[in-house]
Amino acid sequence: MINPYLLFGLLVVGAVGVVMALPRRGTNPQVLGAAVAGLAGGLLMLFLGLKAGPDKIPNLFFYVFAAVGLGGALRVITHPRPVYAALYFIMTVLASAGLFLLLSAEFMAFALIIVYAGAILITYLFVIMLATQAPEEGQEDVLADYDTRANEPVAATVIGFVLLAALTVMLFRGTSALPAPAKANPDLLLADMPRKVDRLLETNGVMGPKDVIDRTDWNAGVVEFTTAAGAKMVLERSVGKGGTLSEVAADGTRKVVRENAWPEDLRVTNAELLGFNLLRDHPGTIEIAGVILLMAMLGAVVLSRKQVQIDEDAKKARVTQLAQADPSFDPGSESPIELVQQPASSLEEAAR
Amino acid sequence: MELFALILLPLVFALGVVVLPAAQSRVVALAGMLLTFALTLVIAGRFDTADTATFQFAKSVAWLPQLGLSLSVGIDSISLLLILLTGLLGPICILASWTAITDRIKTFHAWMLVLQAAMLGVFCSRDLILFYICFEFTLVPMFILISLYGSTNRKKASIKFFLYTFTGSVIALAGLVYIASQHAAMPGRSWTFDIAALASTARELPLGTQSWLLLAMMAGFAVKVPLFPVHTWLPLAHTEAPTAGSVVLAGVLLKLGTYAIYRFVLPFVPMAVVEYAPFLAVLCIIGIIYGGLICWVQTDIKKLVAYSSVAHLGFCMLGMFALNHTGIAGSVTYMINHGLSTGALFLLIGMIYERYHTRSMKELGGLGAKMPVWSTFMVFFAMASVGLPGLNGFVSEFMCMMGTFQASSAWGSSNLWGSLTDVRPVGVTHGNLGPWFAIIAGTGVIIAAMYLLYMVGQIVWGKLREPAGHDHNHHHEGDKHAQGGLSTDLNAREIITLAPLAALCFLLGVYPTPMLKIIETPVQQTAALIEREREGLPTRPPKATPEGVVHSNAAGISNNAQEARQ
Amino acid sequence: MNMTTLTTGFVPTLAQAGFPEVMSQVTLGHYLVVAAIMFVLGMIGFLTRRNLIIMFLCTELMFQAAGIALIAFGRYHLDFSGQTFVIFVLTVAAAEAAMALALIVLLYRRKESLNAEEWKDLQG
Amino acid sequence: MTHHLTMLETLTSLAVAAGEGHAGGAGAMREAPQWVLAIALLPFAAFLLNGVCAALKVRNQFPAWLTIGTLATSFGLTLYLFLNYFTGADRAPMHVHGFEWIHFQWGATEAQTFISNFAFYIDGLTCLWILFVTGLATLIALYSSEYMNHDVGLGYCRFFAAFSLFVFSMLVLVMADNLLLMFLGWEGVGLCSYLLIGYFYKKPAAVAAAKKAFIINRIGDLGLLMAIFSAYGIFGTVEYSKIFAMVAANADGAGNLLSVNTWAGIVLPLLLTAGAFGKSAQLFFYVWLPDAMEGPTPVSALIHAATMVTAGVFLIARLYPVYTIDPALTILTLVAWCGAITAFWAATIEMAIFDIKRVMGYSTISQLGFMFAGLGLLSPTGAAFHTFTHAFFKATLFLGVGAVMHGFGGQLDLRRLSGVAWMRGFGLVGIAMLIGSINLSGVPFTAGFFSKDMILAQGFTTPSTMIGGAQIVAWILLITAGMTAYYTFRTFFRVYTGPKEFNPGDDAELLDLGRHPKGTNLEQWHKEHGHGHGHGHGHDHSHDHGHAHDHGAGSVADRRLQTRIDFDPTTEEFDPHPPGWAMKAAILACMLCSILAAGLYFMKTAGPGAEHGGWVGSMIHPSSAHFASPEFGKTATHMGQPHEPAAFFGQDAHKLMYYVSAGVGLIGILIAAFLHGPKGWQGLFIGNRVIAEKSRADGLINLFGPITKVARNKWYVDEIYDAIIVKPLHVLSHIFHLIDQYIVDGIVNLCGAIPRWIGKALRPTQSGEIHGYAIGMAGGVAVLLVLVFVLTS
Repeated sequence: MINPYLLFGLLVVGAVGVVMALPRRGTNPQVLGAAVAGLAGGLLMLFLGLKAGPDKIPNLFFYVFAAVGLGGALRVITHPRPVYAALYFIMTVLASAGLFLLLSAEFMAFALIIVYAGAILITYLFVIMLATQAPEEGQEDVLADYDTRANEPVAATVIGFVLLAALTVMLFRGTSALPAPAKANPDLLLADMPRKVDRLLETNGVMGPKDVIDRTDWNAGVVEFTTAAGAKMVLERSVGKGGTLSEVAADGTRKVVRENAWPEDLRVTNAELLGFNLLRDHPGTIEIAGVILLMAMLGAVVLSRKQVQIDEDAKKARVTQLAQADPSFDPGSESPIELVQQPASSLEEAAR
Repeated sequence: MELFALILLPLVFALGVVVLPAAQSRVVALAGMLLTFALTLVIAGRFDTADTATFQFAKSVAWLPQLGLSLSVGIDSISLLLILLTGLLGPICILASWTAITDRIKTFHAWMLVLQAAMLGVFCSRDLILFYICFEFTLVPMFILISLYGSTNRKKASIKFFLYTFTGSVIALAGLVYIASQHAAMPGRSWTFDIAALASTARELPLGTQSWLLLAMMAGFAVKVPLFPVHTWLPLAHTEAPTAGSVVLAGVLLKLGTYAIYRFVLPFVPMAVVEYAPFLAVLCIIGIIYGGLICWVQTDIKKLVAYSSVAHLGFCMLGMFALNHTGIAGSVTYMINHGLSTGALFLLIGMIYERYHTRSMKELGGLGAKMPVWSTFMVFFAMASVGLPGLNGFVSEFMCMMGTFQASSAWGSSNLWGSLTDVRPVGVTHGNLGPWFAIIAGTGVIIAAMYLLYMVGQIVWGKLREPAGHDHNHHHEGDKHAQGGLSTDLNAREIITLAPLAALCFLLGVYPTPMLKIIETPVQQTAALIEREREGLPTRPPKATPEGVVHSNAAGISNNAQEARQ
Repeated sequence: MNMTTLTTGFVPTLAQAGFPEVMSQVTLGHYLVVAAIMFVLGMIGFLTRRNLIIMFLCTELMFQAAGIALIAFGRYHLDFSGQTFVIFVLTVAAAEAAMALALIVLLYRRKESLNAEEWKDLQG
Repeated sequence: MTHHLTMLETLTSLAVAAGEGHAGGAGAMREAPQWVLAIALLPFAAFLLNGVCAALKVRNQFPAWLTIGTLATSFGLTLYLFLNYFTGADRAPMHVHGFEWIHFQWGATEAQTFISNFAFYIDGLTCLWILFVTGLATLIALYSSEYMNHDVGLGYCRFFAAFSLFVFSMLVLVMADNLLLMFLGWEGVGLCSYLLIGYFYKKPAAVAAAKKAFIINRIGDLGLLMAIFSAYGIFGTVEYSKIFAMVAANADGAGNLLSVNTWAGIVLPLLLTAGAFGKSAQLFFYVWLPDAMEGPTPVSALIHAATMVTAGVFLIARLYPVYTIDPALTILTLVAWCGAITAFWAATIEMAIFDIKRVMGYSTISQLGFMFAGLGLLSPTGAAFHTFTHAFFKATLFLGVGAVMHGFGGQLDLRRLSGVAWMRGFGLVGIAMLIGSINLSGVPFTAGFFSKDMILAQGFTTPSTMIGGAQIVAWILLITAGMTAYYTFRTFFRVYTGPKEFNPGDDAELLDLGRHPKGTNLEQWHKEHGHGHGHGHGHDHSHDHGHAHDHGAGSVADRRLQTRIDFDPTTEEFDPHPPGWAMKAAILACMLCSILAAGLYFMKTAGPGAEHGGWVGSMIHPSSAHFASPEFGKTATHMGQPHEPAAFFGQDAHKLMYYVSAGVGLIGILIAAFLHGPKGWQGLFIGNRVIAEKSRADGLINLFGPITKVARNKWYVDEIYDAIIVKPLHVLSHIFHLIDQYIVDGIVNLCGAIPRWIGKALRPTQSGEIHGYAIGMAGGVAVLLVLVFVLTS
């Protein structure tokens, strides 16, 4: 879509920015790197938008969410402190949820926020806290060595951006070759939801509680029903704005009873479509997902119950540490058993 | 059905060994082996000797019909002989390990039974894949027998044995499957692994293809035999294997290779065999002389006998590649005879090893005075191995060499038979070998005498030498306990293990005619088949593309065309 | 609530309740670029960071990217299987989080460190 | 069988139609009664029963009597066979069928069969052989029953089992009706020879000698085996009767002319000759026979003098028709020359050595040379006659020597013994030795004289056009005859006559004569065998009853050793141990036979051929040995025909040869008497020896200098073989072993090692650092994608 040389140039700049942003000892131009990377990303988006033209340019919110999401992602991978990384990740998740909304995936958007931001990330935070040494009183909070140094930043970034270059070029090429989607009528699905139809028609006063639906044609948007009194009624969406409700005489002539009678809700929502897709079209998926979750739960229980023998090295380190802290500490008196930590029952709950 | 029963019976008993307590393993395994042997005898008894070339007791159960796989069994007289040999050696092996195997008894006996089943399966199968599965499956039990029950260097030996033979057979499988694919590609034919069907397909292939197939198959089977340059796993495996393992290895497992060559190489790629017979024969002869001379400088008895197998199997293969009836029949009888005599030699060595825990001829010698019964058997089997007329080894060795001697097309020409002889002498066949091959191979007979008498001279004759710490004055009391109550000379159990072999060695030496008669028809057919191909050979290159292949190509093109239209 | 505005103009509206309209290939490309960048960032993070927890966060990041791409494609094709797949991904991510975090806690108890390089002995 | 017979008949009729001058061999066959099989099978039964005895640990002389009885029955049957079937006018070969041994059909046509039955073909030649084989075997079994007494309960059963097996094999060898069955007997006698030479298996020398005998025999056997293959290739059969018929018809199985076929005319007999020379210790194959003297003396007498070693002679005589295929008689010429050279060669060695048993051994080689020369000089009758007489007189000599060994504690050095014949109980031995010696020397009117004379005379009468240099061969033989007389009587005069003197203890001097086996360490040899065993016959002498040196403890062997070590000839008294009745009876019988054999020369029987060669001639004439092919028959009028008296110094060679050979023999004896004879009449009044050790010959030894030493060491042939064949082969074997370990197996290991090296090279990538793996994976994906990108754009 955009000139490949421009694209590659931007990617190189972005890569330089990411390398700079990654944590390292000594002079740490993280901010500058982030700025460079952000600049590259922004320019890329700009060029993309410009190239797209006014009729195909995405919603404005797309840019907002993309910027927030990618910025958060960059921070996740560059922030030396795990807690902050996790919090930035929540930001990314929220931004993704926004993108999902833009993509008409409301259910997924909220599910993402609830499951990811609500449950998984909280578990992460718990674990981060469990697995981080609390700073001693009066001591400076010292970052662990492994958090302050990135591992092979240049190689990883180069590989990543080569991959990115290949991906973007290919997706530009691929998207333009995609076949145009065939739009189906989602309302056909209403045939599978007779009770929803009944309910909606009744609550909107189109049908009485004793009325019986005779025939529906969701393709054409026609509902025929017989009232308790025995009159034949026809509800047609296709005729007039908002649909008309007519009474059909015995000779076939119709008399409009009510304009604008088609209930606003008498259509299929995205969530319903998703539900049908999930449960009717892919029932195996949900089974497999269930099994996976069950196994994960069992696994987490088993793992966290495991008695762990602390390494000899770690034990020594712990003993010397304790001895330094407490001069009365006798290495012989303390049973090594105590060094073995009890299973963390909180983990299991967190896993659920 | 009998043959399926034959294959399953040892497996059932193997299961029994696994389930029952270890104390009963030996008895159960022995019972299983004896029953299997009895069943082989029953089958032999019901075998129609008037029709030895047909595969009798044939039974085929569809397995994966889509791929043309079937559990297809059937035996001709050659399979029958080898089945009998396998059946006989089974109980002997169990008896031979009666006191030698003391720990992990269950494992040992269960695997012995599984091995028995696999070996019987090889000889019974008429389906290529069933054959191959059984052929390869013999490796697993053998690997376990060597690596768990072998002597000091067992790990290396077992791994080498396994990898070496396995690598070879995978190449052979590739060749065989290629034939099957060629078969499937022919018009009107579908995938099948029926050996007879594949044989006729393979024979239609051009010489060049056949040569490659020969190479592939020999890569697998020659390693198993083992032929000269690919023999080095054998001495190692033999030396390290437990007695029963050595016996089975020498007695039956090596025969899998020769049997496969008889079953596959000769009828599948006759043109290529005819073409390369001299080359293969030279390898055999090198094996005979080279293996024999190496035997001569061994100090380890077991290694000596192991290398002697290289030399002996060289004779066996030489006869096979003579490609005439005499040679092939000699080769088939050699399989049986070598199994009996060399198996017995390994048993004898095992008995010594059990008593003295050494195999070195430097430490051990002059046992003639101390163990007269053992020594008698030793001399007897050594002589059978040397090929003394009147014992079994001679018949087959003689036939192999005579087949080689006969197999010379040059015999009708002036350079060999005198300038004026224009009609071929009566006693010769077509072939590319001839007297020189026989004479040079014949030096192997002398070398065999040299090394076997050297061995006998070292351990049977001479002054008594026993390993240090084996004080023979106090031997009787002191060692009773240490050696599980083994007597100085052989005990009744050991004599029982040896006696049937000795009796057969003698019987097959004195009266081999029934055995020769029973294998006559199938071997004649094989020889005639090769003869037909040989006659076709000179005119072969012009029609290098046989009709079948042409058809298949044409069919392939039309298929493509059809697809294109669709 | 006008569905056409979403794709035709630079209009600051969020999603709509009704069944979506057809999306252009160019718009799809935008989403995919974002997904690709996020994926690569996650990958770079996985490759460069030594902290086991951050490495796992990075894998989650890659999951996110995959999810965006899937949903975008589903949106383009007007097929909800994309979302179904994201549900599956979400499930796997949750399961993975449970297992992986339990393992991380175990590992941390052994070595008192979250450094992935401490565990190179696991190579076997 | 009917089928075979019809085929035979066809071939025979073919032969009759084509053949003129066809004397015998393929004439009409007689069917022999089935009991003839028992002649060979009885000894086999004895073998099995002896095996049972061994298994039952029989501790008495039962095995011996069992063997003697069986062999005597066998001899009786043979005699019956001879009297009933080979005394009349019909001397056609007999045939008896046992069972099918090796049978197979190797081609589609009926003719493409291989048939080798356990069946016997008995003609005069066979009959002659089985007569002396069974007869001598019975006598020697009787002798052994006493001789081997010291091993009762130990190796007694083993000895007689092997002995019986030997007789069986020998009978199969001579009676077989086809080449392959003959080969069974051929190898069988080799095996028994191996077992019996190595009878004293604790003695390294015996074991080595046994091994050597077997292996050298095997070299010849290979030739024989190849000959069988060739014969089958040419004739399409291995059965004698068919082969003879085809040779008679001068056509091979396919109808090709035989006489122009070089393979049939030259190669086949050459291969046969190789087999014959191996078994009969001719030419360069002879080395095993002297060493074979390590066996017990009865074995030497039976196997290594009378029977087994004559198998080669038998082979050539049996297949004489094959030798006559070639009109030029190339191979027979070769046989004649080789025989003569061997005879002379062995005689030179004999004159130098001091070991009386080995003198006999070499003399056997020498006499076998005479027999081969006889065959080569176209006198199979002479060869057969000499074989026959030699069997008896050499057996007599050996048994005599055995009695001496038995009596004098294994003493064999002729410088340590003197006047044995005058000692108490040894009188018969002395007479027997005298009879044997005059036979061997060819003193007129002895059997040996006539048989040797037959060969010599034939040598001078055979035209050089047929056998190239026949006269030179005859001259060599004549000289050898003189030498034979000398060395025979040298032994006789030294050992049996003169002052009574004996020295049972050996010193180590003999060891220097090269008597220790090849390949053993001399030091160790001394240690193991002590003084008393130094000469290598320690076990033979040593049964201890009647000796005062029984220490009563340990095994017999130990006792023996004690005896020898403790015995000091200067201070202790030694009782010579005279032979008992059984040994005496056997010696007496052999002696009588060798005297009576002379009469056979004059015996005229009904059959043809008796005019030349007497009884033996009448046996040989109708047999295959006297066969003449049509081509050959035209020129060889002397075979069975009254021939032109050939000139020998202008006289009839046959008549003159009586005198010449008698003269040469007598001169030899006189020289022996002069050099070695004792003073007085015992030394024919020309000797002057007074003690055992010194004689006039000592001076002669100095005169000849190194030649005697070299001759005494058998011309170092063993050493030469060792240096040019055994050692290099051994080195080669070691090299092969190294090649196998390091090159052949090395390549295999290399193939196994390459993946390992690659793995080692790649190992750092598997550091266990997850980042490494992840980078690798991501990089791989990136590279793949770029590749796809590049390839698709």
